[in-house]
Amino acid sequence: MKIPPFKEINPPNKNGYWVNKKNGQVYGGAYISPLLIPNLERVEKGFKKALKDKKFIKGLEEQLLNYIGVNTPILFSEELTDLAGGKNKIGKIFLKRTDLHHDSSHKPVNAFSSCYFAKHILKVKRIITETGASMNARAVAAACAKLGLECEVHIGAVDEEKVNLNRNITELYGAKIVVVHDSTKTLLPAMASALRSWQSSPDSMYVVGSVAGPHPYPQMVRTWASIIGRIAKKQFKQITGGVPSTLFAVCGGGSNLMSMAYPLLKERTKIFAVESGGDGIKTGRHGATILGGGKMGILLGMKSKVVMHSSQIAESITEASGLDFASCGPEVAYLHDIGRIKFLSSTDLEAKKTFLMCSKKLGILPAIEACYVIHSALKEIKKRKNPRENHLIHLCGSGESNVTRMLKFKRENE
Amino acid sequence: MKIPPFKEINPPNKNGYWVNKKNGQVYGGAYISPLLIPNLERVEKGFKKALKDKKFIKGLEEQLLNYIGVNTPILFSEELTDLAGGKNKIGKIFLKRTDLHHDSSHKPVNAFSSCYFAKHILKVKRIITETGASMNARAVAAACAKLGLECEVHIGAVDEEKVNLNRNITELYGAKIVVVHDSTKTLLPAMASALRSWQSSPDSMYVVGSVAGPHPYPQMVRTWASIIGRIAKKQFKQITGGVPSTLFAVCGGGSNLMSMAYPLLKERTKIFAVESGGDGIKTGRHGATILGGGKMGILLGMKSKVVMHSSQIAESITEASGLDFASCGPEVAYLHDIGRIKFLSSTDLEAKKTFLMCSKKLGILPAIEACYVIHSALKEIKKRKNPRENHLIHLCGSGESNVTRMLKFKRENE
Amino acid sequence: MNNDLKKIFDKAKLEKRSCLIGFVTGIDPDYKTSKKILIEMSKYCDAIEVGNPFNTSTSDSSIIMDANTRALNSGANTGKIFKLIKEVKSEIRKDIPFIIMGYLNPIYIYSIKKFAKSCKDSKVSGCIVVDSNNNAPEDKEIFTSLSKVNVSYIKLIAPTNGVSYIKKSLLRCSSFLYVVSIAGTTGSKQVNLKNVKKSIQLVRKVSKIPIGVGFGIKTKEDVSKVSKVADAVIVGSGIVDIIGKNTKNHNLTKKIGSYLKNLKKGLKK
Amino acid sequence: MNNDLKKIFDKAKLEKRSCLIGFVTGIDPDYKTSKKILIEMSKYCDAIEVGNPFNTSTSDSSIIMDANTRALNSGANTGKIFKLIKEVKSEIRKDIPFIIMGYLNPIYIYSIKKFAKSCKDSKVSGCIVVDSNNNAPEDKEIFTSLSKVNVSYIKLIAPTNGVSYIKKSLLRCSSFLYVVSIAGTTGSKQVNLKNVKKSIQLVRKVSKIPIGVGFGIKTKEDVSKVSKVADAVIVGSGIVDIIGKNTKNHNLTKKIGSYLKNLKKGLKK
Ligand SMILES: Cc1ncc(COP(=O)(O)O)c(C=O)c1O
Ligand SMILES: Cc1ncc(COP(=O)(O)O)c(C=O)c1O
Repeated sequence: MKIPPFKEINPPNKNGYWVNKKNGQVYGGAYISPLLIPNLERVEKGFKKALKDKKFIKGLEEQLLNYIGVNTPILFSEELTDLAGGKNKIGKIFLKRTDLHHDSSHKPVNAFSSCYFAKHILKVKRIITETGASMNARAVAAACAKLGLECEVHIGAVDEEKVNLNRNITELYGAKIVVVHDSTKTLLPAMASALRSWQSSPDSMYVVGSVAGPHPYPQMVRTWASIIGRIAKKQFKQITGGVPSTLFAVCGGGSNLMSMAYPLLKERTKIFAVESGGDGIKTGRHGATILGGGKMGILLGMKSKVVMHSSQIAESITEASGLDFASCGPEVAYLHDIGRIKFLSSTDLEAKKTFLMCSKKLGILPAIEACYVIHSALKEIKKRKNPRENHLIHLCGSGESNVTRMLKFKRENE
Repeated sequence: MKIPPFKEINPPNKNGYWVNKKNGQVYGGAYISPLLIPNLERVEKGFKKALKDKKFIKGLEEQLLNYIGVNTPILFSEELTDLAGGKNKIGKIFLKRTDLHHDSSHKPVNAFSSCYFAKHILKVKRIITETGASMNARAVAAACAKLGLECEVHIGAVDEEKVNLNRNITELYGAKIVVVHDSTKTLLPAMASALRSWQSSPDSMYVVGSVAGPHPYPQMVRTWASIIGRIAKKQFKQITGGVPSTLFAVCGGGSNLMSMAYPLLKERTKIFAVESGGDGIKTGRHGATILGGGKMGILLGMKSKVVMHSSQIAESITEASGLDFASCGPEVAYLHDIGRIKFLSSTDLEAKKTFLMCSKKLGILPAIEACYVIHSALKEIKKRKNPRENHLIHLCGSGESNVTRMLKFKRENE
Repeated sequence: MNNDLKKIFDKAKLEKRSCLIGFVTGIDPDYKTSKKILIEMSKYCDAIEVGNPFNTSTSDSSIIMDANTRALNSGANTGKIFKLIKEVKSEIRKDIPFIIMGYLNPIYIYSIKKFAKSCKDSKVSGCIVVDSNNNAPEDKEIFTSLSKVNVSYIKLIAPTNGVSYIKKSLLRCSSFLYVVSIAGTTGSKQVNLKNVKKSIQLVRKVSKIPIGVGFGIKTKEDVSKVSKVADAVIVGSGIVDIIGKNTKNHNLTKKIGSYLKNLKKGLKK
Repeated sequence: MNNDLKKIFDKAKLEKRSCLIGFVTGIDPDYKTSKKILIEMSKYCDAIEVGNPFNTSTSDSSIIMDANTRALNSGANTGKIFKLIKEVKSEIRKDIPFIIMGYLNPIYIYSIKKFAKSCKDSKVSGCIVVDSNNNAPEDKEIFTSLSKVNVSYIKLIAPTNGVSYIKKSLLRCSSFLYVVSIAGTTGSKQVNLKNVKKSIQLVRKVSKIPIGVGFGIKTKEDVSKVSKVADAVIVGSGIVDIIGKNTKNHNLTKKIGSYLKNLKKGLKK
């Protein structure tokens, strides 16, 4: 597999901002205390160096191919195509099978790349990351195990108590789990705790699990993750002769969305991001940033769309722990605001029903996160009614860690 | 990916026996009540037809590539190579990453192929299989969901009570779970129950999860499964320029072993099968058929090596539920007896330690089954001390369903 | 053909009825009780089938599997089954033939030759091996070895088997052919008379061998229906079910006796 | 430079001591108590830093995060913080400058221009924004807006920041420069004097601006050591910790008073 090389086609400016030329609105930047300035400067310098380092890129790609297994198939889904109305009505629906990655989601691609970068370019020996019971910690812990790096995962005491598959796997991979008892004992204090840890140990690197955080993280994470989309674009050309007519991806922070969308930004592909509508956006209990009334705000080192109560960051409410984030990456917000990415949403109930449908009809156990996108994609594709289109849905993870809750839901609904 | 076509290079005779020419010993056959004769004849006839049906093979391969994801990478494991003494001492160790398959083991390849065969060649609408808390039921249930077949899984009441990940996923895939309350309420009565169900419904097909059972199952299952090895052989040639010097695979029934070994039978590759030594073979509490004193016997429709107490089939004792089988496939027993496959064993404790080691050092969570082979392979490779060799280990599954037990083991041993 | 078995069919023919063959697993629930049961059965049955328990049987119903488990827990093995039959035979009428029914593995491990010799020593008249197969080398060996000691090899056929399979089976079958009445398993469902008739028609086209019918025959009515078309009616799960439900009951043998007594009423042609 | 702030440094210089600046989160644990605490603090401190709580702070220790949570649960927001300061100021000596410390988002959402106006209205003398960055457009806007109303913008620098960063920060910094004494977070570890000295040396090479040192200063001994090298000593977690442990205690303000009284003894040069 020859991997199409990375090309920067949507760079932020030198201060890490994407600028909406129509109104001057900026997205991104680095809003951090001076304590972190040197750490970020090191990462930024290293990142620029890494992109030019052919040996580094070759070594990284080799591991992504053979360790993470990034060359996953694109499956023509006859079942989804039929559900949307059939080939003759809506064209064909394809699934990018990121669920088949090592550690079962798109997350390991950025996690491994970041850790490989930390080891070979920054020459650090220790990785810090945080988690809210999601896939990122597991993926980072695996990468650290493989690369012989120490791994420190910060997790809120409340999240930690909900013993779950990914948390336990993180421990098996040898990560040191720092339980955070501050404030709400959930994701946000865990992040603060992780950043504090990074402030006091410049000999380590902080890994962000999505295209969020201070510059250069949003750019760097989507650059690492874009290998998924670069391969997918090539595969799609081989299968269909062209680029996808539409691309659908779920959006929490935006890493799985950008991994696929980035290489298609300059193509004629219509790009749809799907947010978690929780109990329904109108109820106010949701996980949708763009469609849920998110406004420009500044958090976790970046300027982006954020859902807030007055000036405080809102709690997001969603069945999918991977979408439990009241903001989205700055590049994503920018691409929405300039009209390049359209947003849709599905409710938790729709996602849960889609989970059962996929298990039963597709023989695939999608991550609950991916169920939001499948639901919205089917709805949108039905509306488009164009038999000449080829649709691509990012199946960004596998649902092993959702089994207990989903089985309960199934039994309650039968 | 062009898949190397299947060629029959070790056929059984027309009655389904492999014959040891040195002493006339036969392996295989079909030892079943006349009630099943027509069912088996249908399968046998269909199997011959399927192999010649180019459209069938093409359709099957497409699904195996894109749904099961059979084109998994081969990873050069620097970590294992170093553990065995380093490149300059022992050559290189590679891992075939079958753990990256859909549903996380080699099992889905046979499971899907068998169900695809049942649907398109036998034209049946219903699949019957049995399980002892292992991967096979999950894989069969997935295939049935995808192919729109009914699926009936027989499971002993004792096994069913141990609620576990794979059992729950099987239910999510929509399989009908038949709980068997007969006799010991474990795997064997579940098998009897499944076979009875097949006897009374000739409109269904029985799927066997390993290279065992009455003719033509052992031949058919290894034929379907061999696509793994055919691809691996081609990949290995691309990577190293030749065939593996050694091949290591774990052996319960023998399906993951044969999947890799079959295409190499006529090559100069040394083939090693690894059995579960349980508490130690000498203790009598083990899961080893060949090394554990198995003798020729007749069970579950086949003649093969079996561990017995007088004439009753012994209970096998092993940490790995996938190796919990007191026999092995007839072709495997034959290949051992003619000297083509050498056998090794690891104890449960060695396997469990290997699980922790792989998690911590390789960033890989192997199925506990695969830990037996990794342990024995390292030992054997160290002994061989040949820097010109390229070793291939079949990493036949991922360990998500082992996490709870292994984390307990880790915590107790720290 | 084994003489004892021939005689029961001859006798029944004269009496214008079919034979009653009773089946139980040997040494179920234990050696002593099993002996009593077999002695009781001998009062009503023309022949007795004794199951040699196997823990990995693939064609047995729950009822029989549980019986196998009870027997094995009481220490049953092939040698003891022979001992049991020998002892029972010494205490009952000489002319009641005993048939051993079981799976191949216990015989194969015991050794087929030794098995034939034990049959002779214990005066076993016939032998049924559920999972033997006409194409298996062991099948031929069993047939040859039993023939040498004048023990009948009795073959099973199913309603789903065609003529060629039946013909092949008949080549190694003596005394009678065992027609499985349902496409299910012992004890699992009701007797399917349509299937039975179809099978018997097929057999009759190629052979005059007596035909026994078993699987799913439990009531007097079942017996009566089957007696009209077959030479022997084989009742197993019905009896074993009584054992399973009365392992600790003093009246166990009596219950079996009265059950069989009632069944006998249905044997008339 | 804000005049009130200038005065305290001038006065301290004359008295051959450094200034004491006390920090608490505003409206912690509630509005009324917070007001009492601030009034009590005004008796001992040369200036008072009031934290504007933010629920997604990234640079705060557990102690401050808990204070933020308490304040938010008591209904704290930017407007109320201004109201609190205004009220407190009306009840204490006019010349004690107040500084608002916080994160950018609350200011950004409140609107930077309105924030500057509120500072003026409430007679706030200075402002610290932990996560503002010299390159951010908002940083420039804050500086400009505050300058217009004669409110000082106070910049943080860390021991790990180099000269070029310090120079850039000084361009937008007035009244004093805040040197973070440890490469950790507020309250988390002990003051690191070596780091502080290194930072001060760097600053002194390019500027004569007064230097305040904070983070990790808790005891009289800490105050004493830092006073030798800095123009102001900033104490936060030490006070907030007392609040956290005594939210229901009637003597809370007294405890804070005697804590500060003791610290004051360490201010001598
Ligand atoms: C499977 C899966 N999909 C999606 C997400 C959301 O992250 P992002 O929006 O960055 O892709 C997560 C986060 O954990 C995830 O695990
Ligand atoms: C991962 C894995 N490996 C190995 C086995 C053993 O089966 P076989 O010996 O047929 O490969 C199993 C059976 O469930 C399995 O799940």
